[in-house]
Amino acid sequence: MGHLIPSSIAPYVLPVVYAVVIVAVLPLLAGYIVLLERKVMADMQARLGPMRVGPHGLLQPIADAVKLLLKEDIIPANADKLMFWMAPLVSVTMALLAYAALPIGPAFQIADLNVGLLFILGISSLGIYGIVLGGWASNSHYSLLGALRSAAQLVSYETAAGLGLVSALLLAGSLSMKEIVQAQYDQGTWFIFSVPVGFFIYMVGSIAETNRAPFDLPEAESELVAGYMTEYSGFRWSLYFLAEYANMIIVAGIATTLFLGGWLRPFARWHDHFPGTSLEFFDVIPSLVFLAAAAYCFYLAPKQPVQIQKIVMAAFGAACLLLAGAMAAALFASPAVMAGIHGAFWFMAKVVAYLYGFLWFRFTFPRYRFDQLMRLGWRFLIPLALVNVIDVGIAIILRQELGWSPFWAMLLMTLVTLGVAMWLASEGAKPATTLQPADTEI
Amino acid sequence: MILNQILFYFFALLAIGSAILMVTRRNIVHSAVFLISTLLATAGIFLQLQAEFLFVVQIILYVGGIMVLFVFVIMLVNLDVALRQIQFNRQKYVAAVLAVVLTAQVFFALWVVRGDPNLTKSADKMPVRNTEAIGDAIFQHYMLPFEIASVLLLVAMIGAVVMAKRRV
Amino acid sequence: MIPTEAYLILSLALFTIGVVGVLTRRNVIIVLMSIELILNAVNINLVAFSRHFGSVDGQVFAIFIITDAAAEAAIGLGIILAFFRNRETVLADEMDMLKW
Amino acid sequence: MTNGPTTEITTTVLGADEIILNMGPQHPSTHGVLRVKLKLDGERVVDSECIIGYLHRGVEKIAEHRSYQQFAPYVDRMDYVAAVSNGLGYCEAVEKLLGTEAPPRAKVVRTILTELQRIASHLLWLGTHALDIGALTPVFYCFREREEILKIFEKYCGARLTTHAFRIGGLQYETYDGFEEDVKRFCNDFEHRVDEYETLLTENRIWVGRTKGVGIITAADAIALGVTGPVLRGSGVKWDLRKAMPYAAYDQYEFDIPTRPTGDTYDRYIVRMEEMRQSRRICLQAIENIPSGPILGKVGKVLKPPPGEVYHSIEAPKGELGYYIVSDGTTQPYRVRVRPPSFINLQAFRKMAEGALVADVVAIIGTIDIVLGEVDR
Repeated sequence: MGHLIPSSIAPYVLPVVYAVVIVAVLPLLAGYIVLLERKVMADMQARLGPMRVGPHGLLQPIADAVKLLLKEDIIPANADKLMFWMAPLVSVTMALLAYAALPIGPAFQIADLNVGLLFILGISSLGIYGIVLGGWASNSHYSLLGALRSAAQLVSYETAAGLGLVSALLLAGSLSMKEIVQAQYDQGTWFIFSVPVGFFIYMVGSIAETNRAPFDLPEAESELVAGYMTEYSGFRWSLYFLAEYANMIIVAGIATTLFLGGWLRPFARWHDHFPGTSLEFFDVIPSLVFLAAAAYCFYLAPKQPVQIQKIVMAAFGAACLLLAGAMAAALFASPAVMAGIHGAFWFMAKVVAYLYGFLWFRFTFPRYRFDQLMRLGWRFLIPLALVNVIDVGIAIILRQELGWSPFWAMLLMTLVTLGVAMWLASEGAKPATTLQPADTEI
Repeated sequence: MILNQILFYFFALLAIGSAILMVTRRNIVHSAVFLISTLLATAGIFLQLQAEFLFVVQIILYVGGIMVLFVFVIMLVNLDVALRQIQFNRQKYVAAVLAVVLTAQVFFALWVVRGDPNLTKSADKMPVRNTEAIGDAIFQHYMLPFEIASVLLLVAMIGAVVMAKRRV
Repeated sequence: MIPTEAYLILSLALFTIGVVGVLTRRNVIIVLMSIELILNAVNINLVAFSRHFGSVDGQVFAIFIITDAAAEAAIGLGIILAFFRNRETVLADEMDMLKW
Repeated sequence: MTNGPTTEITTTVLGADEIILNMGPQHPSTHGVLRVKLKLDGERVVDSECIIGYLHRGVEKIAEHRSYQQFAPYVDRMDYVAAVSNGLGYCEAVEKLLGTEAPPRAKVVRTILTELQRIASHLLWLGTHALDIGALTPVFYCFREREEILKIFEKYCGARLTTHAFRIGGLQYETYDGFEEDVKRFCNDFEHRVDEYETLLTENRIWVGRTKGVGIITAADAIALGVTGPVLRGSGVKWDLRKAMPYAAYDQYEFDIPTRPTGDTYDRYIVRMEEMRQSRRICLQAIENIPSGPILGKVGKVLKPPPGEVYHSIEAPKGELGYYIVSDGTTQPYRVRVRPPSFINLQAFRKMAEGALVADVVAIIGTIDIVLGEVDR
């Protein structure tokens, strides 16, 4: 391929292809995450969920997309037209832009910046302008209040989440996403096991940042109708929706990269620690997963009531079979290709697992009140994150200067952090009983 | 490097255009949006100058932090009547004179040093790992200013809290 | 390679626009935003010279200036909020009392 | 949500003055067409006013132009989520006016159905209340069990919601075959189901944080405002008409009256959860021995009560439901006055909402458990 393309633009070809793929695939992916959410929700709530469009609702995302595109596009009479038009675009652009530095597998990354993590954090924090400006431009008090709440919440929890990430960064010693994953490979453990408290803080912070339940106050239906999206409809609304789900994937991607070992296979260095034994069957798992999915699809296909649904179900089965084949074929390809494809699989699997946690929280917990949310952020998470950073620093010193084994150093300091967490929680429980809400301004 | 030049002129024009719009818009929210656009363009300039860390700092701190604060306050104090008030005072001649003087001063400075080979050529020995270099500089040579800056921030934080609190 | 002069002229343009904004606008928030613009122009200079001399000192100072800008914005906006709460205005020339 | 809530903000958001915020009558969490006008200081409620009447249908006036039997279906439409209880109150009031009583078998069946209805009503309350506070899942669990109860109603009298299950003087229908088994099966399952809701909510930190200390009303205030039902019992007053002035067959069964001391939203939640358990207990006792015999006492086809007046009240799921009927000796009542529990309980809203946050208002509306059909009549 190299000689077909002038050398001056050759380095840009692959990133552009990746960018196009991401922009094209992401809306579909977001649609299927919505379907997953509805199916998981239905399962947790003792019902079936979408069943009508396609077998088991498998084509529901497409129907939803078509519906949203065809809906009437309403702009309120007194809205600020330009801002109203621009705000969802800002949201979705920033959400998509952040994918530029997110590595989905060792080979699949648009740009490996040496400040990659900061870039993702910075860009995705810009999405807030879409929310604030949209809420303001709608010229509705519910929208504006929702937008302001969103801004306050995002700014508060960004701090906590960022400090949660710092603890992993201390271990990794780099801001480049690739080097962070490499560091986890070299140290032989995912950082979730080294700094579990940091992971917990980031998880809570990321749920709050993406405005998901139990922190979904900006969209609190029972109080603010739909928050900043109240006046939006049709395509613009779907852009906000897309941005929200794209951001969820981003935060899941960050957590996966920093804490869950990125694209690394579970027990990636088993053979180093226990020479002679082998866990190579982990390499077969991707194929087996898709094979199982395909088998399930083929098993369900004849049971569908309508001919077309049988065909669609079988088609989904065939697609899974194809993926299983690809995964199996990758085993016999060159090591680079194999690492790329299987890396992407493990990465996506971890992202989905993380997102499943999001959904689980959403359907289990009631919603926080605004002052409780702020108190949790400022009085619990941020102090805890600071203590955690210091403790991880001490653990590193113990390891490097005093020659402790990483396991004992981390264990000791994690226990210290947990002790602080207990103390903070018991302190936090005191004012809550006397009902003295913080002096909230909005 | 043609790409480099395109990037520079694109970001420079974006910055200047947005800055002019920011100063002239009646609607304060539009002003804020154009200032954000200027700051983002500046961030682009930083990137083009290979100051990656500063590029990210500019986005996270300036655009994602300070400007969010601005927008927040604007929305809290945004009165509908404000739009109908006169937005400009009568100092435009002072401003024009000052602008001309400033411009003249810089061009004079440039004219004085014209032909100096030092100005046109530029060092290419920038450290490759920008973030690490800045970290070294801050925590080794500029430790005291760094600490002072953190005290400044603490003071600012306390001041802002006291100021924004309700009347006691 | 872009000459350093180009950055200086860009910085000058932003600085001048900022000065004009500070002098001509009545709204204190826009005055504050113009000051941010001025600080930003300074940052461009610092970073340009940092590249010019091949050292990161200029960038470090730019970071300090951003810190300063954050402090200034927090205090300035705090004052504006306090003022607005008392006088219901954000116009500079209506701030004509020494005490309220 | 095109017909969305409207807001009037009289001053600026940040002004030192108070804001008037108008919630409803179209608002996702006012449980119908309640309109609440809130005077806010920041997010704190300074004062509030409930504006009702959007669902007024003149039920009491209609009664004056219907015969006693004809009016019976109308009472189902007041508290439409607890139609059976409404019917019981009305039938017993008219029976008292006539000086008759329902036969023992009818009384027991009435008790069972009313207690099932209490469970159904509390389930609906729990689901929607949890939904208001942001818990998405309990509502589906609650509706699953409520569905079982509604199925029993449907099998018994053909209707699910506005059942018109009872007749003046007893029952219209004999219980269907398998009624006992259905009720027993439901009661046996239900024990674990209540535990299931409790695992989701009772010790959930967020739930406790959202409900503890919110919407407090003291026992003295509650009594002064005439509040009844779980709201009163949540404030520590042990008052239940089923024990205090037994009606139907309640004097035959053993059950406890749950109370809680502080009178906040959490206590009312605990009281209602416990009441569901007690209702189940009553059902289980009643279903064990339903006396045989007639189901309809001797009342004529045309009811002409002697001139006079009567007040009869029962413990409906939401509180004391009273009927005051004046007869002038004709076939139609001279005046019917209903004392709906939610209408009276709603008066406690202002007291509860004082000093609360806007987000708490939603919880407080939910915890009073109002049905606008009953408030507005």
